[in-house]
Amino acid sequence: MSRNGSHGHPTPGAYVGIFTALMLLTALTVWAAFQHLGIWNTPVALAIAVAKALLVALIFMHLRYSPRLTGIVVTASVLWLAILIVITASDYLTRSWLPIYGR
Amino acid sequence: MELFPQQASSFAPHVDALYGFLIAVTAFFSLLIGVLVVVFAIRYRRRAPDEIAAPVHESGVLEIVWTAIPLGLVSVMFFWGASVYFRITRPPANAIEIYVTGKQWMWKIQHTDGHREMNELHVPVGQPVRLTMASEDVIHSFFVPAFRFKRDVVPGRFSTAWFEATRPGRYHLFCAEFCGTRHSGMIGWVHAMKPSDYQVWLSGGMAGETLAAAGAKRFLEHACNTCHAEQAGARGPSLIGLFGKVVHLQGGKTLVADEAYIRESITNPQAKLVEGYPQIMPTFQGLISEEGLLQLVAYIKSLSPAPKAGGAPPAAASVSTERKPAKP
Amino acid sequence: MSTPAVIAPTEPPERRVHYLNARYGVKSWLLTVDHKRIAILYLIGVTIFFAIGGLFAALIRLELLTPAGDVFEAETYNKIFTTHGVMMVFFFMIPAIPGVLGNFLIPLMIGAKDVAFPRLNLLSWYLFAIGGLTALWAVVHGGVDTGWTFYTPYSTVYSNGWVVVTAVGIFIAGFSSILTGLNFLVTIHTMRAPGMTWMRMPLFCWGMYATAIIQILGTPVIAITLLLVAAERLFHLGIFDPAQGGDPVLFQHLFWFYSHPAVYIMILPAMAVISELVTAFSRKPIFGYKFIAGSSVAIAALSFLVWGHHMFVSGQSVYAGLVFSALSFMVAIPSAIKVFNWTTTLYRGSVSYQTPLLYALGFIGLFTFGGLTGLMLAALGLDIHVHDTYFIVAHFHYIMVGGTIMGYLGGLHFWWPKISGRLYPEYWSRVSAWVIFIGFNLTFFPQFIVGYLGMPRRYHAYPPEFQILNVMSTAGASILGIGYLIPLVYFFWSMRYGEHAADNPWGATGLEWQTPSPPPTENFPATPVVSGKPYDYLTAAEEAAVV
Amino acid sequence: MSEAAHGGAQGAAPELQHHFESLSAQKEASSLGMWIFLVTEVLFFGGMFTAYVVYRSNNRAAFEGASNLLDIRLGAFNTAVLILSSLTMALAVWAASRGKKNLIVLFLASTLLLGSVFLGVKVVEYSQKFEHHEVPGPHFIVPHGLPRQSEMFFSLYFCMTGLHALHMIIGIGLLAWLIAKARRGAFTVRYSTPVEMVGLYWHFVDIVWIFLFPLLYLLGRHTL
Repeated sequence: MSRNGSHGHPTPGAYVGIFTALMLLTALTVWAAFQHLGIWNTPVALAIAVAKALLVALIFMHLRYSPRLTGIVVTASVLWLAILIVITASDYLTRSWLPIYGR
Repeated sequence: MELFPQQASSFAPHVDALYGFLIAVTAFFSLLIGVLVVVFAIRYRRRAPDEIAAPVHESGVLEIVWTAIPLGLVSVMFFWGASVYFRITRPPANAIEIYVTGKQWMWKIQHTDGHREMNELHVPVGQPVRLTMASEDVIHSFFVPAFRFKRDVVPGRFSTAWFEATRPGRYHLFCAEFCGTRHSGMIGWVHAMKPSDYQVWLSGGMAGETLAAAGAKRFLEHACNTCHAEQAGARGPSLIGLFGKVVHLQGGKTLVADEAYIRESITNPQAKLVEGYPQIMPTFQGLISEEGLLQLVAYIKSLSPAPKAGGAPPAAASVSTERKPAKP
Repeated sequence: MSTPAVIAPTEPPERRVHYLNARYGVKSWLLTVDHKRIAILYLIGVTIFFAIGGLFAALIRLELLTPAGDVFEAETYNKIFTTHGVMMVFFFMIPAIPGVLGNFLIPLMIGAKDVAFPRLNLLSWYLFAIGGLTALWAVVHGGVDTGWTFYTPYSTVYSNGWVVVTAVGIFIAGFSSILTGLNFLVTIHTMRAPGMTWMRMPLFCWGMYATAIIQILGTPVIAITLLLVAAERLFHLGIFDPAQGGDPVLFQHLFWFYSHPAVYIMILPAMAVISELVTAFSRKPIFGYKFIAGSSVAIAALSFLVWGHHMFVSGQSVYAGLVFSALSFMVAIPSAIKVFNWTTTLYRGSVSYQTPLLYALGFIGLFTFGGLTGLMLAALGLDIHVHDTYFIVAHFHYIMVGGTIMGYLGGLHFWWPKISGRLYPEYWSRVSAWVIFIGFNLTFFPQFIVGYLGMPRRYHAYPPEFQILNVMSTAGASILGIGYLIPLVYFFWSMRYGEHAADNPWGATGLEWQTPSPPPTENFPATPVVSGKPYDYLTAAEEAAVV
Repeated sequence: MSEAAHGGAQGAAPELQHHFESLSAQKEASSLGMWIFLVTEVLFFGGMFTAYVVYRSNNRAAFEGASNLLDIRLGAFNTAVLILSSLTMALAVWAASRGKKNLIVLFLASTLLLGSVFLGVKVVEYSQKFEHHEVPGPHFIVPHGLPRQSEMFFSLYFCMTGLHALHMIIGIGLLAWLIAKARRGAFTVRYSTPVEMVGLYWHFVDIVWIFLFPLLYLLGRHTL
């Protein structure tokens, strides 16, 4: 990582730009929360949160300028979190499929 | 000394056949590896202190072969195991209903005709038996080794499972999930009886009021009837003929009313609201015992238009209280 | 693998400065940041916890000698098996091989001066010790009776034991495990000597790498789960309490998300040791290096997808059960690959039956058998019957005792000359290996039978027809206990009276054998440079001949 | 996490520890170690997120109703505060990489201040919950018109935000330590690893909040 030195790292101006974007997204998500979007309220809120998290990770945390290994490490964490949540939730979602036993 | 438990249920031969296959596979590979290890160790023992072995060339083919063979074998095991599992998980439509409550540290059993037992369960052979089980405290597990039957009884929900005894006799009933100090005392007997003996047993003893009747009493006790009345304009949906029927929920979803739904509607009424009815029912969580819940369920089941379950003796009740499993 | 001549001529250890005699005094040990000394600290720690866990195992077997629960009260018995499980799983099995052999060997094997974060490494040991003492405190003050699995709502609402204190102890030890894994991952990634490419790395390091992945990804989940259990007990939160709308099965999901992979935290390091032993005592490159290395990582990844096979009768969805069953069978494949490759490594080798190899061969046999019985548990229909019976107990003891402890002892014997600079008595070590093998099988094989007959686990009293098998098991346990005492005695004995070990007493390859026994604090006089394949005995012999 | 400087004997860099070949290798190790630590943190919070997903899907009405009892203005304000603190933290790292001592102290101190504001608001929110008997446990009173399962929402709310707040407190401690070091001029163009590592930690805590805010405060608002 240090081999890159601080080459290509964002300037303070870029940081302020990202900050502005994060604030706008926060405002957007609050606004969207009050709209009747049907089943889309939750996906929209989560999508905005993911976008904000990506901005923080990629720019503030310099993930974009880091070695590939760091990216793999981060991907692994997200993947394993997904395994935990998705497989556990799949048990609950499929319990009622078979009407008798799995309740 | 016995190596295998008795086979006393319709599952037992299937489970044991699978076990036999797996024992054969285990024995074969354990012996194969054991013999190879010993033979290689002796045949290629070091003969001089500074001896160096000639390298053996690696073989991709060999690696593929010993990846593929286990893969094939475990596929067979998976499908075999799953098919036995499906047999165990699907109760047939003509099962007798028996209600079980586990609590530290005893099994309480209620038959639909009102017979109650403690740590003993009498069932006829040759007749599927469906258990609806609830726990008053911690997780228990209803385990009858001779039937190869086991099911956790998790508090806060009904656990249902079934078996069919095939051989008359007296068999161990264990609690298999650690449930506290006297876990090993939470044991009893299952008596599998010839149908004729079973009828004798049923007619003897003092069966009190039927389970459905007990449920009807509780229904009044908790004043359920003030809202769930039968006339039009009642504040709550009618329960007549509810069981096994399709229910339309708010938000457009539907489900089939089963034991789990009835239980949830009593303990957590807001979870699934019936279309067209306001959110006014209070929760009865903690106000009704698990046995009481089972009685209420039995009562509501007895209100369904199909031949009644409640009052009839189990042998007759078995005919059709069971709805057909609704496919998702 | 060969290195340029970097080795100082061997002198008797008393006259040479090495890591053991570089500094003296309690402080020099308790504040050390030398990975080798920290390994010794772990050795002391895990031995103590193993002894405690073993003592409680003896009490279990004593109670089960007779069907009536006549030795201890039921509650006492429940505390005994809980303590046995907690001590053995969290304070012996999980830290043993990574803590002792991993710490000692990883920097030596990859040609580094130390692990990446030496002070963090010391912190790991302290967290392990504090966690262990916390759990012990709970035992001394009345114990905990939930079983090591802490199933809710028993643990959160009904148990009267010291659940919170024990959970906090395990929580602390969990951080020890996380930091150890983190340290090893970073060490292996960033500290390898010049020329030590991934494909030249000893298989022990591959196994530890895979283990570290599990420690990193799994342990935090058990940490938060136990924290929630503690919070629920203290503040009546109801997250897992059905009376407040919680679901006890969710606890099982979270618990097994870690605790199933934790089984591989225990067995992968042992497999890693066996890979080293088999090749060293056959004097032959390991067969299928890439496949063994790859299977370690595959096991680590797959281990996270199979936890639901602990929950086939819990009321989990039938479909989830099917998926978990299928994935559980998949873990058998990389395990089988390892066993076949080890066996083939012996083929046309130059096999020497020294004690470490005896342990390795014992491991291969017992692990094969234990692993195959694991297939029975993955088979849905069969697991319904054997779940929560002694069949399970027998199966996981074949893996953990027959696998992990055999691997640990084999590795300890193999590297003991390097660790202590002394040789242990060969005769007694062989005797103990045989005693352990025989005692082990006599203890646990009958438990398969009694389990299939239907004896549930965690039973204080049991029906009389199971007594014969239980007596056999108790008899075996006595033999096993003696088998474990013998090495304890002669390892102590050898530290003072054992023969001085040569730098490479086994004629093995690997960087750790190219530095003096015991190694200097800096490990190598100069950073070694690695060229060539691992386990290249032919080249090593040719070079030795040239010298 | 960062292995801060301790007596490297081999001449040049006092920050270089004896077992590393070079400062860059040392920094690479620190950075990788910190990221791996954050992975464990993701899964640490992940256990609670799993519980949230499961219980929310089972008790949707209760969760939405209870969520609406939280003060969205305070939540949104805190989100803004935390994002601003992330900005100042990023600027502190930038200043450290340039060796601008006064700027480092300034930015670290603003980060610390903003973190304290966040915690102060959290104290206000918690005390409101206490007053309204919305803290789960024996004193919990089911809010009017809500299902009983709303208690589960508050259980998760307190566990998740409590653990997040604990991370903030640790972060503030780390910031105080960095400020003390920075004032002594410990960070130079060549060596500013501790600032970077604490920065990674601080941003991670920010990311956790970025998810907690919609999950806890927003997901029921459209039903109002």
